[in-house]
Amino acid sequence: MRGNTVVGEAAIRAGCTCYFGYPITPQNELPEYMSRRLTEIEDGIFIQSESEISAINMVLGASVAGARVMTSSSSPGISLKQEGISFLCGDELPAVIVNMVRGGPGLGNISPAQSDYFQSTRGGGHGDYRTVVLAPASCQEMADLTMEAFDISDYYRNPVLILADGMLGQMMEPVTFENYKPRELPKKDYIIDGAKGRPSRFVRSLILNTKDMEEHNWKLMRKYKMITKNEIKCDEFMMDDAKIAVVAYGTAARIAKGAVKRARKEGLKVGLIRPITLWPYPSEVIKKWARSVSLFVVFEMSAGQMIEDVELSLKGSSEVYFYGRPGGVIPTPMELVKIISSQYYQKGF
Amino acid sequence: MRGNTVVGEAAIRAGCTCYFGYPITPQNELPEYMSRRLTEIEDGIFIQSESEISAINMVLGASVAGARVMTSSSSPGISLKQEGISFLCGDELPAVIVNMVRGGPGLGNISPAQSDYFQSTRGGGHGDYRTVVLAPASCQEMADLTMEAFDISDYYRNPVLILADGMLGQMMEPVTFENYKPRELPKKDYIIDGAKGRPSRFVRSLILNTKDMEEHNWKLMRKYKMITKNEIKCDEFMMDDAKIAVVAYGTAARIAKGAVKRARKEGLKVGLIRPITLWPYPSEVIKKWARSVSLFVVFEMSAGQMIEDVELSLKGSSEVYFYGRPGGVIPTPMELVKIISSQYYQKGF
Amino acid sequence: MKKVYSRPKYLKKVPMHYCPGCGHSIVAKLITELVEEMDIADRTICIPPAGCAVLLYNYFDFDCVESAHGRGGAIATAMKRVLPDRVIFTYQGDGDLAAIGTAETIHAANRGERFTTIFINNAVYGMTGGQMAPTTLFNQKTTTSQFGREMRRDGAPIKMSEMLATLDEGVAYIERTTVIDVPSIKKTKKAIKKAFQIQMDDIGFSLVEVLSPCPTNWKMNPLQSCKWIDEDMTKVFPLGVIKDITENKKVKEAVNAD
Amino acid sequence: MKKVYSRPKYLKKVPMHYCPGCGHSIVAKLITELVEEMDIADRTICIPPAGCAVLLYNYFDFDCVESAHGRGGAIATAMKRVLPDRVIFTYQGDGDLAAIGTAETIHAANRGERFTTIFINNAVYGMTGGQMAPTTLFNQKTTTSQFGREMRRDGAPIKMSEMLATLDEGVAYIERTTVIDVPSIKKTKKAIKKAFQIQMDDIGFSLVEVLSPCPTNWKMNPLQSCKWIDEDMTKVFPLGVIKDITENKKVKEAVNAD
Amino acid sequence: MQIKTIFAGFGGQGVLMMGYTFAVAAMREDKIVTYLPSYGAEVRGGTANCTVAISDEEIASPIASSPEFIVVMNKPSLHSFQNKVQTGGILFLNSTLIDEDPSRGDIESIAIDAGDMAEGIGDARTANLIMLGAFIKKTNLVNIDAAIGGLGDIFEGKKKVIEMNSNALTIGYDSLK
Amino acid sequence: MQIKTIFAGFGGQGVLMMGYTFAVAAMREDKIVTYLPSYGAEVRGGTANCTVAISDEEIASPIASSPEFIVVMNKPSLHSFQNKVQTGGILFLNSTLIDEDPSRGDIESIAIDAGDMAEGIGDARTANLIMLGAFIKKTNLVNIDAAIGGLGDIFEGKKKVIEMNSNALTIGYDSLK
Amino acid sequence: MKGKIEIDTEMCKGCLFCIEACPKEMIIISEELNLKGYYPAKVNDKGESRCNGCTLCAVACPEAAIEVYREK
Amino acid sequence: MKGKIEIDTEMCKGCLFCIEACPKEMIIISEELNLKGYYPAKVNDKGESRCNGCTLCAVACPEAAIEVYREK
Ligand SMILES: Cc1ncc(C[n+]2csc(CCOP(=O)(O)OP(=O)(O)O)c2C)c(N)n1
Ligand SMILES: Cc1ncc(C[n+]2csc(CCOP(=O)(O)OP(=O)(O)O)c2C)c(N)n1
Ligand code: SF4
Ligand code: SF4
Ligand code: SF4
Ligand code: SF4
Ligand code: SF4
Ligand code: SF4
Ligand SMILES: [Mg+2]
Ligand SMILES: [Mg+2]
Repeated sequence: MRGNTVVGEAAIRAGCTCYFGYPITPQNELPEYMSRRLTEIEDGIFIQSESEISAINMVLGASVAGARVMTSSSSPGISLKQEGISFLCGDELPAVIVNMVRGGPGLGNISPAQSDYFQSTRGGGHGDYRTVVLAPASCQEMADLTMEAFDISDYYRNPVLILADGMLGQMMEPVTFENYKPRELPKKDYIIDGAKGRPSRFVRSLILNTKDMEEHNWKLMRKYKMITKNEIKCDEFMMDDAKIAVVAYGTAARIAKGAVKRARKEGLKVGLIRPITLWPYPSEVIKKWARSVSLFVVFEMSAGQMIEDVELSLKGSSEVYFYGRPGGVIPTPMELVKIISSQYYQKGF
Repeated sequence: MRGNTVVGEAAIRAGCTCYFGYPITPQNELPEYMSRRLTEIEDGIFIQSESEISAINMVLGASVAGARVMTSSSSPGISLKQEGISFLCGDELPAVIVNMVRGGPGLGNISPAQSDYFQSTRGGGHGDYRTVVLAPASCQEMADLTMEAFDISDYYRNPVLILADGMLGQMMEPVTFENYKPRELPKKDYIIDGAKGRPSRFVRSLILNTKDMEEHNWKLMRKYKMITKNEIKCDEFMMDDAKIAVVAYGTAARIAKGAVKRARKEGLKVGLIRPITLWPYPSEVIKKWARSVSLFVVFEMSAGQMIEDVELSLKGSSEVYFYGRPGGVIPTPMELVKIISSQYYQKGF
Repeated sequence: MKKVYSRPKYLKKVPMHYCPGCGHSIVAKLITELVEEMDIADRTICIPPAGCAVLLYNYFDFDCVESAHGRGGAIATAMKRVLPDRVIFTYQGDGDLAAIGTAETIHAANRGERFTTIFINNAVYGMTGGQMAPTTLFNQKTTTSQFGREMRRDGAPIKMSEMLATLDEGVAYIERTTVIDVPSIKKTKKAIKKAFQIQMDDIGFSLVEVLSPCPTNWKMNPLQSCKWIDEDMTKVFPLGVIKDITENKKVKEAVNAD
Repeated sequence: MKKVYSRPKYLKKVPMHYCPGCGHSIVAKLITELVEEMDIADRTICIPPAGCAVLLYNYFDFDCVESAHGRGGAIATAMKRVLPDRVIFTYQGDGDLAAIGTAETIHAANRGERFTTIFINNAVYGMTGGQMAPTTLFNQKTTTSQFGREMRRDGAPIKMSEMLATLDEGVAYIERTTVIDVPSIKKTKKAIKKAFQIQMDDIGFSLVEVLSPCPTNWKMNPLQSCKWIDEDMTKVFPLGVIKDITENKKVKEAVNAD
Repeated sequence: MQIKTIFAGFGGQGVLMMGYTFAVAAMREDKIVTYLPSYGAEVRGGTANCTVAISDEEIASPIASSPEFIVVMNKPSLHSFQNKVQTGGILFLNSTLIDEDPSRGDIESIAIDAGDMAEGIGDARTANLIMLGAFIKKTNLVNIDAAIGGLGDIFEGKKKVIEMNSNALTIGYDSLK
Repeated sequence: MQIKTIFAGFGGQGVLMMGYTFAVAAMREDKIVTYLPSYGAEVRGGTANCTVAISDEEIASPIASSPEFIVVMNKPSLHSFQNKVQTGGILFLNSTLIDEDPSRGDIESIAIDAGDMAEGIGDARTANLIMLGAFIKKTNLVNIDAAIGGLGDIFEGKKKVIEMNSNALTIGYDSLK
Repeated sequence: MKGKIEIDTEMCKGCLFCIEACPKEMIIISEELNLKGYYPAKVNDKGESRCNGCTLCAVACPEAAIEVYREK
Repeated sequence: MKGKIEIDTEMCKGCLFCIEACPKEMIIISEELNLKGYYPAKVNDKGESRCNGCTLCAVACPEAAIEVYREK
């Protein structure tokens, strides 16, 4: 199965019954898969919406009605969903949103890129809100994280973003769906399904009284703090004696891993820190290694976005070097090895 | 004149001939003013578009045709413009975009807020891009910065965002439009107006070849570096002997200034750093004061966004304290004075 | 004496924020009357718009979900598909439905989604202070058409109902009414009832357009507003049934069959 | 011997990326023929869509501006207002125009913007690999309607041209043509010429809808595709003039007057 | 010197116009002024209010958490705002609609029968400027002529309105000794 | 051990299917496999290619900057890809459409007349699997039976297609000794 | 048939719709402002009650401020 | 009237439209693939040329791959 299809199948197995989306490369196999697969599911609902804006609002509708729901798109389409994502956060509604990032800005191209990091982690929409951002680096992780995304989303009543790219979406690797351990989730006592046997209620994000609005915002912040406490995921590879740590996620992390292995073969003490959650960011992990690592090489398929989170984690306690390739270029492990070793010798390790 | 009207009049005086927008509180006086004022201008064009998305694409059309053009909205409407803003940046087209920020997320409320800072400075759209972000704190600055925004935008061929809020938009203060010194600007040799007497050309952001796309991205980055070098604006107030520096912009900075004055009356050595450009951020100014200032109190009408830029500027070289009020609450100078003085004594200054 | 008219059961006992004589208040009242009469309060869901009616959930004593400006059609689509046996309606202004929500409205209607849309046409953006709406009449002055709407700059008042009626079988029922006097109020109520019935009978998309006074932004008093609707607005937006496929024999039979 | 047909002057001498038999190529060729014949290359501006035609600027030797998916109508509106004496046209697919761009299209048309839209209806999302389009026929199989489009799930094929024709005087001319053989190609050319003329005469919005083969996504060979248009597609989307206000006497006189 | 005043009432009483007229008058006297209407615009009904600050130097915040003066035109406004005014400040109330006294003893309160006086001159809607006239007389923050002159700018050309309103200002001004 | 192969040709030659069949075969042999088609999808025409990596351990990057093997089905692909293959690697070319030899001396090159052989068995479209059969014989990366077995998974139910393709695989396999 | 109405004057916004609707001219506008600042409608208590409980006023009232009673 | 056509075989994508359009059956499909991998159209050079330069083939050709010549 290709990455895109893996995400679809994982969603279905996690109990997703609704998909709404609008075609865009490089993620079309996902809606195409869902369009077929959801006809096989009882209560399965698939709509190819008239736009991404419509899709994200359908997501809101299905979510508030109590269904597990997913949408997916790629960069320009995700930009169009920003208002809706802000509403989902304001309304505290769960949803899983997949972004198969492509080269930008504008129409850009359809090659793998990581230049929507800011948009994803800082909220491209308006207001103080956060979405959980998961960055898989393999088909297996696409499966695992997609399934977990639904649970995280339901548990905290907050949208979860899955950030990948065309390479992960197109790639085929063996996958099992058996890793999923469903969480215990609170009852959905907020959903809007008609006031049968209970008082009427409503869901809204408009709060005219500024004091109440402020309290709502602080409530969200408390929730985000809780998520930060509980949900951080990060992978460490060959870090124990590392003098240089490469920090990379997703596709870039795969490449970085290859580079680290080769560099190790050349005797360089290099390791890899791979954030799996981009928000909440594994700042503590980064900070922890500042004691033994002398240089953090941030490697992104962008002009430099995650580097801010690395610097915010380190607060000057270690040096940071950036290597990035924006615009859809897929760097090779070898070019990264070159960067690493030149830094390695320059610093005189 | 109210702030909103000041922006409109300033735009007209700076040679803006096109306005496209969709109503949203608290900025309606601006389109309303433009709808009348642009009928008085030769070639004046006003369209109330069918949506914010349409508006931002009309902006693109007018800009690529060579006109000075403006749009305005407030938080949810600005979220809808993110795809278009990404296109403007990718196409390298000038435009002035006004965001009268309101409380969020979602529908939120119409009170003054500063919670769109991330969206504005990190790019809420997709891809590696930046918009210049100007944050006026008075009607006079609304006039001055609006006029300058057009020049900056044309000079660098990049959209400029004016970030204010309902308070600044509703407020009336005496204003002069005489401060404006037009810059010398390069000829618009990129515009699309028919291939008369020249080879045909086109404007686009789609670059399928990833190497070319990468080069386009690096070109943008070089431009952004130039903007960072040339365009940073920051106001410093009573900083000379300050032990505590309040960092605040826009409406919050006005309040902070009041607070600083009062605190000074109580003998506290407090100053104010007021970034006027939020991107590029006046990091050097902040860093410069780290030597003499022991605590930076970041004060925002949000749950904490600009604080990241302060921390990125300081890189651990000084302590940072955050005080924020999200959701449209307008804090009073007195409450900030309390925060300042409690910090002041706690730190034993 | 017996009480023969009392405040509708599902209209919460709080003052509404609408201006005096606002058509929104009348329609809100009608809807709660209907929900009571049809005994569907426990399965009715309203999706209020961004617009003057944004706070409807404060008045309706049944479930409501806020929508982003113009997106009611998309939200209702998904809700109704997830909850096919609920009575779901969007409540939308002319800015909401005919400007920013154009695509959502047309495509939901075209898919024949089984929800109802109550479309309040007051020829103006009420909530934001009286800007030109897609339905503003020619020469009508608004804050963004200060010398009156003109074809060349602003285009023509859009007849959404007529446009929607051109869509295929998905669109079952469209009627335009008003609320300027007791007979027209009663007609409106009947139309909304029919629209609800049509979704309950699983026939298709239904919409009732209500020409509705906005005295504040029209700068008229309430009675003048009603007169203006009667004399000017109905010329451009004629009242009556615009589409009704239940008049079609086959549908009639199918409906009567169950 | 004299050359009686050569590659059009404003069609750059590069191979187009379209699939064999794609209608986009034919229309691109026709447009360049017209631009040459009407001698307007120095004032023509094309706004290509996101869609298979996204690269049109590589083929047209006159000015072009890329658009975000669906937003051609908004971009053209502003460009034409800024540059009223240029000949401006959007070139849009069915996904671009009838799905994501629904609102932009309808409102530009309703304002009577003086540009032309070439609407390539191939009943499918070509560029993204053959998903269902708003114009996909009932029972037509696409990658997102793998068992065929059905009313209940997907709605009906939308007739945008007919819908746009209901708009007021802003919409001057709408014709539906195809490019499946030489006579139909010639008719299409004539229609586009008329549309351009109408904007040059400042009459209103003009649109030519072209039923266009997409052999790749229809999984047919080019000739089969033409046959399918002829036999199936034109049943749902009948060819011919859908609206033409220049037939209206008053407009005719006004136009002839200058 | 920096003085802040809140003007409050219900929509339709012209409280924004009252504050605005005052702000314009102050500007005519070359004071630094901020005028800040409240944010009711996106929802109908309820109360309306605005804050005017006048000063000789830059005004930090146009918001008044404890203004020197408050002018209230109806009862709900009295209740919402009376606690805000500074100790030693002055509360102006429209006694036509307010039959209560403020519940605080540390402030001065001045009752003007503006509604009735307005009816007296034949236009109930001028109560706002009658109130403002009295306010100006008492506070002496601006010259009454500056206020009257300002009306010309505000209602440019509308002679009758200007006349009616300047009349109202004068009557209010003269109503206090 | 980690081996990467690029399969390239023009759209319609079934190069993606060729790579996919190979990948499925490798998976059936419990290898770790990545299959990565190229990103041509949003624009029509031009060349198509895919990369298959097979390994005993986790595969870092599914992209091949210098693959061990390259299979090219037409001339433009030969030109684009021949420089990528590793020194000592093997280039497989469809000699029916490629009348050139690779310009490099440091690699082995194997010509298979796949197009003609396919015409020979009556379906020009099977050139891809004929090529794959030969590729498998030469490289011995997977067992030919795994590849044939995999066809069953790929074309589930479509008996005739399976038969035709397994026939093609065998013919290709047997064409090299 | 005899009727009676009750108007909730604090709910009333003085739109005059009820007055327009009543065939018996049983409703007039009050001279006292209500708390919200409107002149509310009130029953015309001068002279004999002609109200027949037809509910027209209540149907017309946007605020649902009128309740109607009728003798059976 | 006599005519002649020239087909740019590298531009041609083998859609067959010209063949369908030609009333004189003057165009056939080639057996040689072109560089892009299509079997392009070519002039039927067997027998006498019946081409009359009517341009129908060229009008039908999506790739503008055909040029037509005619004796006046
Ligand atoms: C995305 C977005 N744009 C704009 C607004 C501001 N806004 C709120 S309601 C409204 C329109 C109100 O007009 P209408 O839909 O006709 O409703 P009415 O108030 O007249 O009943 C607008 C533009 C918003 N809330 N969100
Ligand atoms: C915002 C956005 N959404 C989606 C896409 C992906 N996309 C590109 S073209 C297209 C539609 C193509 O279909 P159509 O408009 O019918 O044109 P065709 O290719 O059939 O000519 C889509 C969905 C995009 N580029 N931008
Ligand atoms: S502004 Fe108009 S629509 Fe809104 S509440 Fe007032 S009268 Fe009603
Ligand atoms: S996919 Fe269809 S529309 Fe696109 S180029 Fe190919 S044939 Fe033409
Ligand atoms: S019930 Fe009828 S008669 Fe009585 S007051 Fe109302 S409208 Fe008049
Ligand atoms: S109709 Fe209702 S709100 Fe209007 S005046 Fe009569 S009682 Fe008051
Ligand atoms: S010009 Fe006419 S006769 Fe000659 S090849 Fe073309 S179509 Fe045939
Ligand atoms: S019409 Fe053109 S592209 Fe098609 S086969 Fe003939 S020459 Fe080739
Ligand atoms: Mg309205
Ligand atoms: Mg299409």
